[in-house]
Amino acid sequence: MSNSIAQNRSFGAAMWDYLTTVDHKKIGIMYLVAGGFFFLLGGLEAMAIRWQLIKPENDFVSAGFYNELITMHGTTMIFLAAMPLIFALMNAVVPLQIGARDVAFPFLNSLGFWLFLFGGILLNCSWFLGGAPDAGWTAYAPLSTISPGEGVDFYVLGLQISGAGTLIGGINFLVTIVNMRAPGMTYMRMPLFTWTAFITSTLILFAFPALTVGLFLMMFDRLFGSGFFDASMGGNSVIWEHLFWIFGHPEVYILILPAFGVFSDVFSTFSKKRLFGYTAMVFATVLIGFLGFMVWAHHMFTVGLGPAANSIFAVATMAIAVPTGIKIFNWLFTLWGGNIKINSAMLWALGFIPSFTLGGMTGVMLAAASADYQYHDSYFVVAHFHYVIVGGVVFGIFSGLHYWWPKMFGRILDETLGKITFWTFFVGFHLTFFIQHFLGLMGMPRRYWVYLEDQGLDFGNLISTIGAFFMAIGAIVFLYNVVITSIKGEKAGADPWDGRTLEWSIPSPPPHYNFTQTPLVRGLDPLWIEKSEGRKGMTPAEPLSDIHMPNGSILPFVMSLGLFIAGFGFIYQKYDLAWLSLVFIGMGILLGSMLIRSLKDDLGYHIHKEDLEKEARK
Amino acid sequence: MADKGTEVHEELDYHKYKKKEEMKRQVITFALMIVFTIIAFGMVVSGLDKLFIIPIILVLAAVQVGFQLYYFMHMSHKGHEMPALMLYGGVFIAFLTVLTMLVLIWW
Amino acid sequence: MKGWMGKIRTLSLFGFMAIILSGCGRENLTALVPKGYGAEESFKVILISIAVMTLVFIVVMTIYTYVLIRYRQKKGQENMIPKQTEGNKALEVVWTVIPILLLIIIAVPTLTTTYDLASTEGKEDAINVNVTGNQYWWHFEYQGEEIQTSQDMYIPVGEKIYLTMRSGDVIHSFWVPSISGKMDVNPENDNVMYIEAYEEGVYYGKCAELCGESHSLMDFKIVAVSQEEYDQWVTDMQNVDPEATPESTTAQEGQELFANSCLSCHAIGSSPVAVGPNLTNFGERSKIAGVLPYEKEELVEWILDPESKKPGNKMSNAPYLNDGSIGEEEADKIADYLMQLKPSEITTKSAE
Amino acid sequence: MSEHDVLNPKVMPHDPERATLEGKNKFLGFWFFLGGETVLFASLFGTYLALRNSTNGGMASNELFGLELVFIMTMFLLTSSLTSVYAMYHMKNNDFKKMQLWLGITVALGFAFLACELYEFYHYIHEYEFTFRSSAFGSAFYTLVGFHGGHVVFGLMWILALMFRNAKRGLNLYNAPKFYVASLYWHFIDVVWVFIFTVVYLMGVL
Ligand code: HEA
Ligand code: HEA
Ligand code: HEC
Ligand code: CUA
Ligand SMILES: [Cu+2]
Repeated sequence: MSNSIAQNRSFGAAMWDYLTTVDHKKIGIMYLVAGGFFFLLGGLEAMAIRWQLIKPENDFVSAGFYNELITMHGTTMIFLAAMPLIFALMNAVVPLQIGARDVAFPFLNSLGFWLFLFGGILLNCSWFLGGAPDAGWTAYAPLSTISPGEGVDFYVLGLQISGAGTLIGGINFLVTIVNMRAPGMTYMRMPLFTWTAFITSTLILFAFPALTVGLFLMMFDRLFGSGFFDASMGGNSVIWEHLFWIFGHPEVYILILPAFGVFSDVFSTFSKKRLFGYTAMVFATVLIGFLGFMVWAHHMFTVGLGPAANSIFAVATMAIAVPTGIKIFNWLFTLWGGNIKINSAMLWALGFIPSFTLGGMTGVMLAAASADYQYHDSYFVVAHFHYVIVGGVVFGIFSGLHYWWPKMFGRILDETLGKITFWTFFVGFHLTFFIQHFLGLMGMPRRYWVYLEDQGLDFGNLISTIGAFFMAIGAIVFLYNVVITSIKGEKAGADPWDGRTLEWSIPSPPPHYNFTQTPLVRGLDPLWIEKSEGRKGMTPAEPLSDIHMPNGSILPFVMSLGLFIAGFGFIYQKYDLAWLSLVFIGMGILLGSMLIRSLKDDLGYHIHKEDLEKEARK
Repeated sequence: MADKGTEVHEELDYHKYKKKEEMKRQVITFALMIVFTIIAFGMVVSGLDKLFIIPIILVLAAVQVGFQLYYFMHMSHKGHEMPALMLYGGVFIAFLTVLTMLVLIWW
Repeated sequence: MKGWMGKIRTLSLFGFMAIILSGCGRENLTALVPKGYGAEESFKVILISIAVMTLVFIVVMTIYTYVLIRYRQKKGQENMIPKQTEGNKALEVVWTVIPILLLIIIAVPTLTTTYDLASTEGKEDAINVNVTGNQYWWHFEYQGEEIQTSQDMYIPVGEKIYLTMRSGDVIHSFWVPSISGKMDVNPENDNVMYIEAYEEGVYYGKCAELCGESHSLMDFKIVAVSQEEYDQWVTDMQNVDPEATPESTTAQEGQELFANSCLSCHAIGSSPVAVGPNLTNFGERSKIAGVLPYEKEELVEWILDPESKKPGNKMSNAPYLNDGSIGEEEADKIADYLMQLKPSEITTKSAE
Repeated sequence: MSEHDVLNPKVMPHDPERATLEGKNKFLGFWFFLGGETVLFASLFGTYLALRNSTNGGMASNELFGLELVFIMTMFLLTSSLTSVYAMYHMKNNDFKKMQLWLGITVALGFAFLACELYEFYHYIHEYEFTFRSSAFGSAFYTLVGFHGGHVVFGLMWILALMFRNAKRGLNLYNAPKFYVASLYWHFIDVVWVFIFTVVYLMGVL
């Protein structure tokens, strides 16, 4: 388990190590790899979408396949790429930023990862088993409930499983941040990234249960003959829309808030200034989270809820512009008067400001209910959300990766390649999505497999497709950068950026117990404080003593596998009840593992003081 | 902790006493909950007007839940600030959800 | 590289603006050139919000560009430590209050138009049409007029027409960008909206809610004609003789074939929503099945293989497609029959 | 705190469930989980309320529900809440035997509740042919009440597993949080039931 054993190990041992690890840093890396893979997959789907739309009435893909593509693109990007990549950063960084040796629930942390991964794999199995889900990532009933085949069943079960993983991950971060902070790390001294992780986890806690219920109802409708969304049985499809968006809107803030946190840390580090208006930033984050729960019906302005509901939700939605604006201006004033160093991490952050502001502005335009009657379900909306998601979340992830790559892997990503990535992606991004605002207003609804000739939509779509390929080039350069860096990248010291927060006070990559001695935090930007007072690193809050560490376990993997198996059983029992045996086997594995977990004491182990001293001397 | 044995012991006695006190309150709470339940069922059986009964039984339910949370689940005790925050967060969203489903589904 | 991004941004913005202004899309489709009440009201709000947003964007970009030029690290100053400012109360207030005011500017017209567009005042006295969305075609029933049509909806110019909409299967959304914003068509609730066209014309309507494979092909038309022409149309449609014998013999044969193979799903003459569109005035359609050019060859191809034209459409289940009873020849005759179904003088041409 | 102290504490602190960091984490994490569960059940309640009149021509709630059984079930569950409070009381006093006893009673009451519920469902299905598939109302009813029932089943299994696992070795700082958290779960089940009997049954017969 300890580092010395880990050094010269075979491939099998390394695999086993990752399968059983409960170390948040390794889990972070696994999230990164898995999320990165799904990002490429989702990107590939996006490329197929754009290729189909390059000219009017194109027949690159069939209508049914196109619907599968958009559904899987949206679902994959949101649930299997963006969220896991954010979890990757949170896992890699949050415990370090609060001076913790580990997360609160290492076992559950690992379980969360495996559930996400197996859920994602289950969902993608649909490609090979008769067709992917095809009712849009929003899966509106009754289209989704009557969709033939098993595609939507895979959607329901895949998301259910990976959603459970996300919920578990969220609770883990909440408790970690509440309970595991180092001495002196008060709430109002936490780095903004940790704050946003905290609020995001809260949103996860309250938003995902609505999705869980929605997915259960849909599963019952599709697989067990209930009638929640079936008008002919007295059901009502609007219920699904509400449940989905009660989850779905907070979900978009779940995605963006950690990106905001990344930018806050990056801006202040590379301007060599403390974050301007820290308190206001925290307050704005909380407010966005809170308001985020009261606006979901802005996705439903055209559903027919009536003018009163539309008005209330329109105003509530617009209100979110205020705290977001507070953030934008505080970032600008963090830069103001700073000593701004522009490298790759900073480029992504700087590119974010105009891009996201544009996306937010179209967001406010969408919030005007009577104008949304025109925008809704048109390419204007597609443009809006790619501006905020790509220009906000994806830029944030790239920024965070460039920023924390040295901490995670001990090597610095190549700057030149980093800049090439940024510029191709940035230009491609605006080319692709800016014009879509106009396409939408010119009468192009979204989720259109083809648009007709002679409707004035050809040129815009062509531009859009060209832009998408620039993004692909950017993504490929980034991949190349990762490979090159891991082969012969520059080795990083503990603090390559002249950082301000605790993660930069320990070696890169950190030892598996993170902090040899828990640091004593004396204010905001603790490392900066120590450095500006002439000290090299943090003052420890405790004498060197034994460190308690959790044991690894294969159970999270096994439990997730169990659910994965049961998922197939649930889906195929609609054809033949014999498949129910898979449900029993899968659930048996799950419950059996849970039983083992609760019956077997798991008290962890200790790293002895002497070993720590030995390591320190090395 | 171990070397402070006697101190802990006294403290323990004090806490035992406090817990006894608390237990008494728990039983009273329980009795009240039973009474509330009986009132709720009784009112429904009595056949009074719907619009009169429904608010009352809902309030009774809410109070009962308060009892559960504050007495049985000790939410008033120290160290429950975060739990209370998160629970009320959940209650708030729960409220919005139920309200929505009541007024924004059929038209 | 200073401020490049800003420049590129503004440049591309203007570039795109130029392209767009040269044509805001097809004029009977685009929402940018409103030709009806709903579209106009929405467009007003769109313009107000664009104005406010442009202002916000300029402010943000100005500060941004200034900061990047002014405070970019200079050579030899790598280790300069700037002043660590905590924040600024006055500024905080400014950028909280001003956005609130700006939002109020957007919110007020938003709320008034939202209520206005939802109003049902005068609905009883107006023309009421029941709209049914089906995978992947539209049905229109003129209340109290005994007129039912599909695909093309005729309306008089300058009148509010109230639509009561419901879906026969999954959710659709009724959208005629240049006349009015959209409204969903749900299977369990009736949604009401009104449309009013200012000018005569054939306006393109689209289904805006994913409803299956041919969602992108679920087009319809709003044919706005003058009041007199509309009245004429109503009279003509009310006097249709569904059994009228066509003039040419091929068409007569076609009529017979049609009765055998097609009437199970299609109707001629006013009849409630069925499996397939009502074909009473098929001879006056602007498109076949909403999207195909109105040509005989297309129609024959459609009859012989609807699936290839509109994937997943319900006509692909037609029994005749499997029993081989309709070949090219028969289809040709049916086409002749269908294309002469012109009960009214008033056609899509009248709208131009 | 060393392993030895955790498993064989020399003195039980007065809040054994929160004496170790692991215990504190568990305690907090579980409360948070309950916050999420609140939203979960709210979504189910909301769905039920939206669909309770959608009987599709089948049985309606006031033709269906009887109050006697529900009253008895309520009493079982309320009482089990009190007995689990007793169990925690004895846990805090470090009296393992009594704790096990009261937990045992809790479990027994839980099973009684469950038996009634199963009988009720059986009754509806066989007497009235009112099933999950009868109507949207049927789907919503069985889903809401069934989810609660599922929680009861899980809670029972959980408490039983803890009781058996620790029967021999008694209370320590490692398992005290587990017992405590399980009892919280049990209370939460009761909280949900209070709303079920009020909203589903009492309002249903009105
Ligand atoms: C990361 C994701 C993300 C983020 C952050 C946002 C942010 C916002 N979104 Fe967006 N949205 C999505 C992701 C996101 N959205 C997605 C995925 C969809 C489509 C889902 C689907 O249908 O598939 C969607 C759809 C969507 C709709 C529904 C459109 C429709 O379907 O008809 C609406 C409507 O109100 C909306 C509004 C907003 C608003 C007001 C914000 C605000 O938070 C923006 C706030 C930011 C700013 C305003 C800019 C900065 C502020 C200033 C510089 C201050 C000054 C500003 C003013 C005075 C205005 N969004
Ligand atoms: C996190 C969210 C996210 C992200 C990052 C993206 C990224 C992109 N999306 Fe996104 N998109 C959604 C979320 C997202 N999307 C959602 C939710 C929908 C709605 C779905 C629905 O309607 O239900 C949608 C819908 C959507 C549409 C509308 C489809 C329609 O309505 O018909 C389009 C069309 O242009 C599009 C394009 C793109 C493009 C070009 C990118 C690009 O930014 C992608 C960039 C990435 C790459 C370019 C990677 C490329 C890599 C390679 C090519 C190498 C491949 C190699 C290997 C696999 C080894 N998306
Ligand atoms: C199984 C039912 C069914 C049968 C039988 C059927 N149709 Fe159709 N038809 C449809 C449906 C459904 C549509 C709408 C397709 C769409 O646009 O999605 C349609 C559309 C059409 C259209 C285009 C309508 C328009 O308004 O533009 C024509 C023309 C047509 N059918 C002709 C025929 C002919 C001719 C036959 C017999 C040879 C026939 N149909 C038999 C179901 C049927
Ligand atoms: Cu009908 Cu899309
Ligand atoms: Cu939203």
